[in-house]
Amino acid sequence: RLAIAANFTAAAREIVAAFEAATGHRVVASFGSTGALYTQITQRAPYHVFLAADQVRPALAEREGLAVPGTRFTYATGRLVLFSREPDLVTGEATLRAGTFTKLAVANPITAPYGAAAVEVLRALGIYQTVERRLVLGTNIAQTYQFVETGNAELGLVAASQVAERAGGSRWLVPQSLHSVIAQDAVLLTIGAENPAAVAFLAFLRSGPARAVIARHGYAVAE
Amino acid sequence: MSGPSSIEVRLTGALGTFALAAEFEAPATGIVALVGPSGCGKTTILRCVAGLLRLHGSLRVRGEVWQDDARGIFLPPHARPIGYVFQEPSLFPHLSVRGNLEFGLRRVPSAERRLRLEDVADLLGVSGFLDRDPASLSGGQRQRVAIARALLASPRLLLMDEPLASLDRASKREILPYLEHLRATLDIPTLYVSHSPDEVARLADHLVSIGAGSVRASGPIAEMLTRMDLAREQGADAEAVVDATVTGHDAEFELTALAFSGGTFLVTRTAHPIGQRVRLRVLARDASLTLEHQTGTSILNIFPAVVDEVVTDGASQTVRLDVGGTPLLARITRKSGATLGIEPGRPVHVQVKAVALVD
Amino acid sequence: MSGPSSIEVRLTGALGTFALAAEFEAPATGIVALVGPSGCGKTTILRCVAGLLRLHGSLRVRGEVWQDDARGIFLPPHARPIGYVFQEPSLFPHLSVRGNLEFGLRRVPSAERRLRLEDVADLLGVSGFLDRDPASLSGGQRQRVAIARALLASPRLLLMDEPLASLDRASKREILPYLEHLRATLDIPTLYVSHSPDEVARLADHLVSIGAGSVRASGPIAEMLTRMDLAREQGADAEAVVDATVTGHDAEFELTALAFSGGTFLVTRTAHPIGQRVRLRVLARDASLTLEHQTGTSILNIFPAVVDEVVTDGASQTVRLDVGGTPLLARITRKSGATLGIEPGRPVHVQVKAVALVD
Amino acid sequence: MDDGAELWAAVRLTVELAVVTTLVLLVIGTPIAWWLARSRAAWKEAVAAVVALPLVLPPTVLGFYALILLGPDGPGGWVAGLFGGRSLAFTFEGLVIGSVLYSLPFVVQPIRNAFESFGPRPLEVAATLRAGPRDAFWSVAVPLARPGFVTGAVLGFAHTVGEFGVVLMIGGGIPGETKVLSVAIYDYVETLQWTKAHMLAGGMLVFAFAVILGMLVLEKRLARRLR
Amino acid sequence: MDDGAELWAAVRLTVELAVVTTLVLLVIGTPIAWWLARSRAAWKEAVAAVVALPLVLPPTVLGFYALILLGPDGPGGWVAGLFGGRSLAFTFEGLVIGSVLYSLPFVVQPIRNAFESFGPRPLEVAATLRAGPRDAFWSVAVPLARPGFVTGAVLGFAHTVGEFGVVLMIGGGIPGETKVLSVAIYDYVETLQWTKAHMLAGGMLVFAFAVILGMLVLEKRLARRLR
Ligand SMILES: Nc1ncnc2c1ncn2[C@@H]1O[C@H](COP(=O)(O)OP(=O)(O)OP(=O)(O)O)[C@@H](O)[C@H]1O
Ligand SMILES: Nc1ncnc2c1ncn2[C@@H]1O[C@H](COP(=O)(O)OP(=O)(O)OP(=O)(O)O)[C@@H](O)[C@H]1O
Ligand SMILES: [Mg+2]
Ligand SMILES: [Mg+2]
Repeated sequence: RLAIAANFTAAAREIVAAFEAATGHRVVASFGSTGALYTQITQRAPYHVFLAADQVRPALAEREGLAVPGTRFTYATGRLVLFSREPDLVTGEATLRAGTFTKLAVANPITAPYGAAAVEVLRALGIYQTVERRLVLGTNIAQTYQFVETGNAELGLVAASQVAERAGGSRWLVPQSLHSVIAQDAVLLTIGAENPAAVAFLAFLRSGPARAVIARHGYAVAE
Repeated sequence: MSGPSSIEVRLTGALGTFALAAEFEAPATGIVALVGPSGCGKTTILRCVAGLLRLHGSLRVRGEVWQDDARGIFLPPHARPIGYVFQEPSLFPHLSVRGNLEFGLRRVPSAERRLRLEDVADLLGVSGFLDRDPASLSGGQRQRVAIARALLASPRLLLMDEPLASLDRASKREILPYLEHLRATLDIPTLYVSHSPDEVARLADHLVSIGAGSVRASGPIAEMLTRMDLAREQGADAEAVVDATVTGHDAEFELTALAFSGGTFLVTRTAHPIGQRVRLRVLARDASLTLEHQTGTSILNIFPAVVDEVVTDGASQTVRLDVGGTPLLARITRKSGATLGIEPGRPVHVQVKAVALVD
Repeated sequence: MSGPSSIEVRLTGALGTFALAAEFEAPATGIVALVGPSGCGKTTILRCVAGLLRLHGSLRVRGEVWQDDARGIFLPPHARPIGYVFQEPSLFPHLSVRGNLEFGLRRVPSAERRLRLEDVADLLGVSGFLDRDPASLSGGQRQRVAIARALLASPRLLLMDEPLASLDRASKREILPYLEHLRATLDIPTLYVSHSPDEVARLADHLVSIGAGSVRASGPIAEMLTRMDLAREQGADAEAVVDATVTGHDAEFELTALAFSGGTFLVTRTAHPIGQRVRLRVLARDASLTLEHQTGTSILNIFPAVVDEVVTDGASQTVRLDVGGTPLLARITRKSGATLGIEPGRPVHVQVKAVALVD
Repeated sequence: MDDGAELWAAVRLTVELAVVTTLVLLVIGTPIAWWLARSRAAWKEAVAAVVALPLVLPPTVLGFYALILLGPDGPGGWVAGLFGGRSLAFTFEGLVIGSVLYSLPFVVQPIRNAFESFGPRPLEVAATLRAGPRDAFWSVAVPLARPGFVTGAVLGFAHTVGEFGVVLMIGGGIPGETKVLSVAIYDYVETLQWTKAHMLAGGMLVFAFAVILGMLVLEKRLARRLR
Repeated sequence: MDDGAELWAAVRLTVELAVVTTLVLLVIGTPIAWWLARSRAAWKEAVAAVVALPLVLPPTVLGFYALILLGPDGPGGWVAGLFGGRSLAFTFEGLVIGSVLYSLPFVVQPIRNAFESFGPRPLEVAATLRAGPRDAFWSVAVPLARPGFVTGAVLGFAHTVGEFGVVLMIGGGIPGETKVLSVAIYDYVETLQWTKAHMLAGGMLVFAFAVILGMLVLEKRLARRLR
């Protein structure tokens, strides 16, 4: 049984399908916000593997004895994209600097790693102060994207994975140098320690085919 | 009778399986009593007149058209200047007694108000609990509040559905004269549903008799009461009304003399001035017949009369008398009829044991 | 009178500003009438007897203790074998007429059921709309359903709060005999609130007169009716009841002879067998006095009597007569009294114009 | 597990959860509503307010507390222990408990109002016709309060179908066990599969519309039939 | 912006949103409830079911549709355009619209039931006392339906305070503008600051308890006073 961060859903489904086909194990995946999943895990939710959207909670799980020490690793690294559904709006860094938009959507920096990264980008560009009042915060990166996709915000700093398969619009892939790494960690949970399928899945996640899928979905894959 | 001082009702329609086809015309100057058995459609007619129910037909009150389906006219209830005392008191539970009384009063332009809250409340004996919650009132108290509320709406037509049914005699004795007084002074025509012959005889000027959804008979009260076909149904309760004039007062015995076409009634003293016209009510069972004028009897009112018509009904007979031009009814046993030889044309004396003054 | 065949009521308490202190004892064998002005506490007493309201005191019905605060006894209403006809019909709106009638019936063990739905429905004239919705009934129809419903609960004590107030005379004429019949055959004692003297005189065996929260007088009907203090208040409505025995029938004139201690009444023929005891009701205003026995009059019932007591009240006098041991009341004018020289001890003839058979 | 099967499981689970929750809501809510309507205790309004309180918390927060309550350290875990489990969370029973807690005010308040609306008279009449309190409750109070029950059921049902914060938190969205439709739609929306989300949402709306309309119409029919 | 000030802003916003939403709910819900109670149209139950439908959608999904509705492609954007904006999303007005949509059934159904409970008689009486339809509505129907209004207000208020899916979605969590308390608690829970979350939740509960109890008690008081 897997507990998977919602932003990884699409990629996860493909990987799960591939894993089931390859090994014959049956996998049940639950998706949710990392915070909610973690809370459930603290309440002994019957999850065996935890694919988080950050590094904090897997580490915390390890520390609290909820996860098997040493099984934690980064399975994907997120990339930020400045995206607008309008074809010519985003030209690059300059779009942000020009500041001719009314609303810029970012994820909540307090709860979402993508949000924290987005704020870092704005600070790095030195425009945080000027755009702060024009930010709208999505609870998570999915909502942030919805703000942009529905046109309520002209543009937003969203996950590259979200627009990977979307044609049209205009985008600028934010250089990784502008923000700290958005690493997503996976960990084997104590409950799943004895479950061979769980162990096998984590191994599969590191394998080539899985990494290919992850990359195709717009994530950077850690070395 | 048609025209500006009449009430014309012409209604047809059905409620479920009950079919109503009522048509009558009555003067819009006094009290029109609607009588008839339970479930015959009295309330239904009042509701139509109030505009709460819409059947087919037309309604005209004092020349104003309230409904005329042929012309597509239907005045909504709130635009009809009525006062309606429902069969059940139906007070507003969210308002105090005072709030209930003021509800209609407030909605009448002050120029058109004809009664003061305090007066009406006093007369109906509800001033003692103006600030109470209607739910805490007794049945009779609620009914009196409902009557007061309808009156305070200064209606130009009163609709009263058995307004006094739940009241004790003492209350009735206070309220009836007040209603009579209102009729006389304010000229509020009233459609009055009642099961009580006393009330009807006392109050009504016009009687509409209803049976199973249609009008059986309609006419002025004196005429209706002595119509033998109707009187027979009434049996012992048949009665007649006599219009008379006050001719004198006897201070010693506290009696009042009232002259009518057939003689002079002596009744318990009243406050009427000499010369005033009044109405008397004589129940058939209060009238007895003798061949001779008898003396040494406690009965004061004895008049020569001629038998007009006799209807036999089992052991009883209802006799219509011509008392100097005024019709009276007497109810006697068939045995007495045979013994005295009562038949049309026979001169007799009628002894009236009791007589009630109306108004 | 105390004991297994009596109803003992002893209640004190207050509803808001209204204080009740009622105490009376009545036989639990016939109909006990509660009379009194509007708002005097009649309904309150019935509610206490039903257990719907708890005031302080005790209640004992036929030897069973329903409430006794001294001993901490209070029987909940559903455990009291009563039938209650409320002042307002209060039918269940979610049930059909039949559903309403069956509600109480079903809850009585079949061994204890004393009436059949069909019979009661027929007698109360409600069989025509058993499947209708109560909301579609007329006021009188609803009331009749409520009476039928209470009867079908096979009560051992009936509580009726003005059950016939909203009914026309024709309905009353059908229902009253039925209630009398039930009283006679089923022996259901009844507390009966009524504003109608007719009903009271006709039905009641015992009268409890209530005034502003306390019992003014309580006693058997004959005694209560001729008590001069009470009769005086009644004025023209005072009356007496006479117990008599059927002695014969006259086929030709369809009359029935009823002997009592002072003579023989001739009344409209009844179906009673010879020898049966019946009750007659004589209104004071239906009795007139003569010095001589008069002939040639349509009045059949004339008896020698002796004046017992005279009370003057304005222009009128109420005269109590001793008619061979039976008290009767006559209401005459003061003028007649003076003319005839009416005073205690004076022998007279009493002419009874109308007499009503009770039962 | 393939998508279609998972969806079907979600549909089944949603219907089951909504139906069971609605029934439990009525069973629990009715006595509370009755007590609130009839009691003369001065503090009963405080109880009424408390019943409404779960509404005030954001669903995930409520879900969080529910989770603690149902989890191994709370009373739920103790109860689960009796049946050999370790927690009521992540079970269908847990979902029902959470949903009931959250939708209770929607059921209690309308039924209470309905109980209060007909006043004391019908129950008095019932008592004089030999109906004891329990009998009168079933034969008079409940039928007369029917509109309140329908409203309670409609709101409770709809809210349970739509709710997902609490359900997600308590249930964990385990396909076939605790993953209901609302969670499924949520997943679709979150993963930007909007066409699927639209279709699912449309299906849910149609289904819920049918059920709710059915309840409302049935009520009016019953009202006529029973008379 | 520091934490304390932000929290205060959230508190103020929550109260404002709940109060405004409740008022708007009553203003919009009352005519709908009145129509549902009085109309004889056969299809009115369908309207009643439609009013209940937003409940069936998970809040975030509803929020998503609301975003489309309020956004530049929907009518909301058109309205916003009139005032020089591009969208009603991320504004207080938008929050109110979303909350109203979502809580409408909680207000409409109880008020409708209340309007139906007193039957036609009081309005008939009012008409015979010269009260036109509008007058009778205010002077008779509304006071008699008071319990329904209170229930609607309590449920609408509590639900708006607690709701956060829709608000989160439409509001964009802008501190001081659209970030309400429920969103703040959510943030604390997500970032594992449970003590703060507990405190905030506790505070919300106490506040809501006071408001709801106040409404309920006031209603009973009023019931007595007005008589
Ligand atoms: N809460 C209250 N506050 C003050 N007075 C009250 C309250 N409740 C009842 N009363 C009074 O108690 C008295 C008794 O009422 P009850 O219903 O018993 O009268 P009743 O004899 O049945 O009158 P009716 O013939 O009019 O039905 C009434 O005067 C009524 O106003
Ligand atoms: N929906 C319905 N289906 C069938 N009959 C109906 C319906 N509604 C009313 N009625 C009948 O219409 C008739 C007239 O009722 P209405 O209330 O006018 O009588 P009423 O003369 O006022 O009688 P009461 O003196 O008993 O008050 C009654 O017989 C009643 O049963
Ligand atoms: Mg009627
Ligand atoms: Mg009474």
